[in-house]
Amino acid sequence: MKEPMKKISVLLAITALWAGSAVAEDHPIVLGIPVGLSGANSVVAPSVIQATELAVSEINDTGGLLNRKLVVEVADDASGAAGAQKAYDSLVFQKKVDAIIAMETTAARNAGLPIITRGQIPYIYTSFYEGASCNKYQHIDAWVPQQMVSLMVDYFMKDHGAKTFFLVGSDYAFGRGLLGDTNKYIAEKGGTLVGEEYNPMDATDWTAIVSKIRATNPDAIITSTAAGAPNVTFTKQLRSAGITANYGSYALDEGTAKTLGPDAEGIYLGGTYYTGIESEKNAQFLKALHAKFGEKTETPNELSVPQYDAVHLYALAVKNAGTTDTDAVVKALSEVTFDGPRGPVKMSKQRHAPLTMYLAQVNAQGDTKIIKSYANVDPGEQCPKL
Amino acid sequence: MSNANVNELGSSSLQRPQVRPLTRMMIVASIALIGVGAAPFFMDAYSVNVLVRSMIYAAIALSVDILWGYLGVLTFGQSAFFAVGAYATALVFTYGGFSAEYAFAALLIGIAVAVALAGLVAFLAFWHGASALYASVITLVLPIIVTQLLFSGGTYTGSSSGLTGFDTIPLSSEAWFWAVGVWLVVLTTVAWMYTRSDAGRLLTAIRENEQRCKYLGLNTSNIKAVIFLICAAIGAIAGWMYANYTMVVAPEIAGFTFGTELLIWVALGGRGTLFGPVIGTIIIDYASAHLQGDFPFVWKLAIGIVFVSVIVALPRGILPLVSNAANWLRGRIGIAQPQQYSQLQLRQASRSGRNIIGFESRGPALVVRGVEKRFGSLEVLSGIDFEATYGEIVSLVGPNGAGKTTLMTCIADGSKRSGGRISIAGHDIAHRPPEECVRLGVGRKFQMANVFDSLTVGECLQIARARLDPLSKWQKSGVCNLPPSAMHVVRATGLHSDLNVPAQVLSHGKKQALELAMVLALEPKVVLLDEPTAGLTKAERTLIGTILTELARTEQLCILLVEHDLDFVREISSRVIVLHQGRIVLNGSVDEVVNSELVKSVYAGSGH
Amino acid sequence: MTEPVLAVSGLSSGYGQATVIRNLDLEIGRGEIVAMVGKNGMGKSTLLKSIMGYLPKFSGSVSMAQHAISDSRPHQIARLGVAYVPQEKALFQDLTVEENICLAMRGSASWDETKATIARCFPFLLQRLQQKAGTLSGGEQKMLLMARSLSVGAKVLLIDEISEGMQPSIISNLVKIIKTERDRSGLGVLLVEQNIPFTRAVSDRYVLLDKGEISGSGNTRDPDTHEKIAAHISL
Amino acid sequence: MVPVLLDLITTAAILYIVSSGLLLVFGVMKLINFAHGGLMTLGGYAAVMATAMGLNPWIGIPLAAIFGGIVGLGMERVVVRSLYNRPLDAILATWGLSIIIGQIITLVFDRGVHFAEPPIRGVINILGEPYSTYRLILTALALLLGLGLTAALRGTSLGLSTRAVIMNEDLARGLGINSGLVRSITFTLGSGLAAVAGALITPLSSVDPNMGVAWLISAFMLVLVSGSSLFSLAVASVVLGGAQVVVSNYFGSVLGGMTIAVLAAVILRIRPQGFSYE
Repeated sequence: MKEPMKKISVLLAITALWAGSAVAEDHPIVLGIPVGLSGANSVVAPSVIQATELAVSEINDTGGLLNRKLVVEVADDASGAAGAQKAYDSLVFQKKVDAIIAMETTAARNAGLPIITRGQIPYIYTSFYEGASCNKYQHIDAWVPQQMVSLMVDYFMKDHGAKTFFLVGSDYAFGRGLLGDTNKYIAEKGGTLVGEEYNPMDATDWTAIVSKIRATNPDAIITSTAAGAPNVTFTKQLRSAGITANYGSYALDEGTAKTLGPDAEGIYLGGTYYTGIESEKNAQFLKALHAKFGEKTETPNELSVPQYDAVHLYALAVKNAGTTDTDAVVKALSEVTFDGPRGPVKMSKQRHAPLTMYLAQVNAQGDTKIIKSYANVDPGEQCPKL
Repeated sequence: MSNANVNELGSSSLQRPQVRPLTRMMIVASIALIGVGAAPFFMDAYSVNVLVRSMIYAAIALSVDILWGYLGVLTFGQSAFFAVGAYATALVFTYGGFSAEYAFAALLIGIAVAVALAGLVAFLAFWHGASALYASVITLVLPIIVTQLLFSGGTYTGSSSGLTGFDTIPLSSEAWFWAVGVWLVVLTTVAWMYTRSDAGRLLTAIRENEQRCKYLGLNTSNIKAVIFLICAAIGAIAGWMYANYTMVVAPEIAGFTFGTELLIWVALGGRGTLFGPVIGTIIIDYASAHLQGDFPFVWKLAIGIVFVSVIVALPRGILPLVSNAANWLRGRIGIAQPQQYSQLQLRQASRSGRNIIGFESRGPALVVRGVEKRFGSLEVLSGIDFEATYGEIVSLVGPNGAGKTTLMTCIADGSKRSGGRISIAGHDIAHRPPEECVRLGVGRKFQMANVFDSLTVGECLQIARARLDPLSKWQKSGVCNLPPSAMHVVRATGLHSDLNVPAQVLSHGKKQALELAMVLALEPKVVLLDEPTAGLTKAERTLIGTILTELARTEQLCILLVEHDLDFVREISSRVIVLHQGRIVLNGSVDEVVNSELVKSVYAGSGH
Repeated sequence: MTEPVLAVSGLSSGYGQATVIRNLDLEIGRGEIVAMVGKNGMGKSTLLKSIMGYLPKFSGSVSMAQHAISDSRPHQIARLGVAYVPQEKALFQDLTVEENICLAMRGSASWDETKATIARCFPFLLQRLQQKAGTLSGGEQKMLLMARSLSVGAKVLLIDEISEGMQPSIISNLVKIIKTERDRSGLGVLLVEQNIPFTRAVSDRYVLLDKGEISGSGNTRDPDTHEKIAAHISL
Repeated sequence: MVPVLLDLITTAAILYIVSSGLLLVFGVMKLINFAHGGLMTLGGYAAVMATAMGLNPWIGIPLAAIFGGIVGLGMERVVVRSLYNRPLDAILATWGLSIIIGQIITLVFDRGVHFAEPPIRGVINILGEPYSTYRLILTALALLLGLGLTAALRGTSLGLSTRAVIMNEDLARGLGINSGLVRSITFTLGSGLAAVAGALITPLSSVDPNMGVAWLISAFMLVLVSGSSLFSLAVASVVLGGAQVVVSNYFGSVLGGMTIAVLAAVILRIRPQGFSYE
């Protein structure tokens, strides 16, 4: 940035600050949170909202943003594309929010992005996804396949000597995208793929796929089934067939693993957040969460913690930019770093973030224990044009 | 004598029959258009956005209402056609880029694919003999398959994530609001005009009594299929608008759940009312956009409870309730309007050329050769052989279970007999369905008066004429042309003064007369009458008897009659056929039969 | 006549809006066998269906021994002791003989008593208890119908043209059985018939039905019975 | 081949268990109960509650029967009874009831997946192939259910009355059978069976508010092609369920997912009475 520009922006920032402080109480900064209060995502929605609220109250407790209060506007997206449209419409055009921070399904995100483009506000996407979603108003602080695939495959190959792999997914963009990358990576590393099967999203019967797994007897199974029912039905049917091969899941979360009971024992999970992360930041985060919500605390997870990070990242960006002006904030979002429960997060790599990745395993009690961590894993080329 | 007595038989109360409701509709449509034009200036951007989508949904709900409310086809699959239209658009724009030509092409492709798919569904669902439940089952399978196809399209269809990020017709929300709003108003108006038109009443007739329609020579399967295709096209157009407006398509719009939601909206608004589903959909969708976020589960629970209550207690939906309340209120303040039924005039038409029975129609009118009918191992008819000529009244008599009605059915529906041959006016009926047998010259009156209860007498007659005088598709013609024979029945039984009352309020005798007039309106050569005097008073019997003998004499009709009232048989028959246990035991003159010991034993049960 | 077990007064009934039975009065006394004679389509079956509660009663009333049954439903009427034998589809063809009989037994009825009745009237059925009713011959099916009706301890029997298609020998057997059972239990019977010999042999009294109205009646033992009935039902 | 054959048999057994309640209601009442899926979900939650209370997992099954029966009885009394003459409306109304059941479950529990302890785990060897014990138990249960229902219909007086109502309702009424009561009892029993099926599939399925709905269409299609006979339902389960397993195995799961619906539609087109011999 050239010097005059910098001066102008500083001036602008000061003006904004002044204007902001003048209307501090009656004109808060509004964050829009579209989330699936109904539908499939309503399972994680409470934890996402708690994480958001915790971050907001932390920011407000330290004086707010630009002397303005930060408030949250939640809208239900019914966990689907149609609902997301309504929710984004409502937030952007009716509630006139300053930014949107959301974990969404890919379909819902795709439905919402045109509205973001029309409304021209900063947008932070906080869910892991299949990668390469690029929009000039969008940042992403969650993992993409490039960060995950090698983690899981390398572990099975090196630590368990696995040579043959069987991939199982739900038939949707994330499932196919992630397993497609896995497929390629296994080939690169000299492993053998003995099967790659997809079941429709709403399918409950995995008999045929389980049968094929049994027939091919792979060293490792890697799944990218959809959250909720498909995850659970596949695992139950696989286990009831007595298959004990190494089983790694990209999509199973800590909470669901717990509801699976003994069927989940031994499953390897990959991700950026587990409650068992032993860091000071995570301990602080968990303490603050329990302090705020007490008995009603929802277990934080892979979707709620990036949401928490994103709110802080947005606050830092606004502070840095000195304004809520969209272009300035979007620019700043690529530059700020927040050191949160997952470790330091900076969305500096083509709007994506290098992240600390963890490999964990579910034990006999259904608890998830971290077995390996890899710092600063690069997201690779996601949006070379941005 | 064709138009001589137009006024004599017309209803005298109103001379300008159809203007008023039409004017009223035009006023309503104009107000709606003004409303659509003005609304965006008074609403926030969000409401405009939501309402565009609500109005698109309202258009498909309208098509569901036409199918379910009017035609009686409970469809779970309208969502599939919507998705076809939407995905056609999304795919064209995603892989071809946006241009005006492509937008137009996408619309055409969407409609073409939807119509082709609908054709396949109609072929499966509306075949001769398919039950209403089977048609519903097929429409239930449709969205399941379409959804699976979209899922299995992988990256090409975007699988579960759908497609997004394509450029579409660049219009502002307000412009879309106007475009969709105008379209919806026009569509509703056209649908309204159609359903009120003579042809539109036919849909109600099919819903109420498809069998009667078939026996009036109407190919109901084709009519249903055509309406289904049109509704599929409406769905595809709505889908095209949806994809253009929202710039995103996802498989959930194809699904069974969305298909069922459409039914819920239609049921709540009021099936068979057009306005109910349109208004209902807009209100419910708009309300859920506002309330669902605040009360996600309770809102859906409430919709479920209201839906069940409406289905159980108000099968006609909420709109009729509102309009009834309005009427009641008007009644209280003294400006009640009497219930409006269509006004209609009868005209006498001469028999169409090909149906005239003249000297060239020599030979027997009806030939039955070796006809058999078996239900499994049970033999109901066997070795039935007889002929009947023009101008003859032949009575079929015999104890219950002798097979009389079965024989009638075999003559009127070529697909029913198990063996033997039947020809009408020299044409073999082969395996033709009833509507084609009608074309050959068969007219059948059923045992229980079989008319369209919710239609007026005049409308029943118009529908009976539909095969020969195509019905107007956009208005009430107010005219029904009847051949002399049917006109004679109408006049003689006093039905002409009941033209504008619903058939269901007629006395039993008049219903029987109406059905007879409907059958005669087909200009048949062979008339099959199954107990035309059942449940009639003595005076009515005498009247029907006189009419039948006159018709046989003057029109040279061949009349085959099933009758239990043997006095009646004796009075009018030229010949009597006695059927017993599926066989003809006697075929002779009235005297021969009356004096036959065999017949006495059959009836008196002294064994044989 | 003793007190009526079944009384119909001013009854009008029919299908939908079609009135078939018009303002009909009829009483069946205890132990009385009444035959209702009329041609097809005169409303005989309609009357029985209406008494049984299958058809709506437009006006008038029906009572059983002072017990109003005008508004009762078929199963309630059956439980009060009316056994109805319809003309068609009167048996469950795919059920066994025993099952067909059991279905009609209510509450306190014991299988032993029922068996005794069957043994008395239709001994051949005892050998056929496990046979499907549909596999019986036509005459045997009629016997089964009677057995079913008689073994439930009914007070009133409504029988719709049971003689149709029956051989004379079976008919005379049937006459004997009906009369014996009537004498044993004081059963009231209303038969709908077209068969003159059967009517004359079994009934005490006959009623002529013409287009839903009673057009004549008489004591069956009157010498002109045959003539009157024959005149009524022939062409 | 052995595993595919076992899959085929056990899949048919599961489908039979899931459909039998629907068949019972359809056979007696000529009414399609679209709340069947919702009732199955209810049964699944009965198993969850049994686990939560620390009971033996088998207890969940009678618990489910009680839950389903009570809810079914209520539904029949309040809603279904007035729709006997409107079969298409009955489909819609029961679908509405299914929505209500699902939402109430969501409000009471939550939208998430719940844990129910499976009654049994592990595998046993069949012809040298390890195979899921539970699936084999389900097959035995399906056989027991089929035999039990048949015995109940044949051997009890209620069963006899029920069969009489199925065959000829008017005649049954004339013999003193309260067909209204028979319908109530049948609907209650059908609902109970739906819930039992829900509890039985918990070891293979995720327990969430939509759990049963996924099974509804398959069950519905099977019942349509079976008419009202328990035996033809068994045939239909084996043929269509078998086709599903084969198609999934050799042509992919997506095609397998629509096998039952498509085949059933085609069968009904060719032979409207389906597998029923009438």
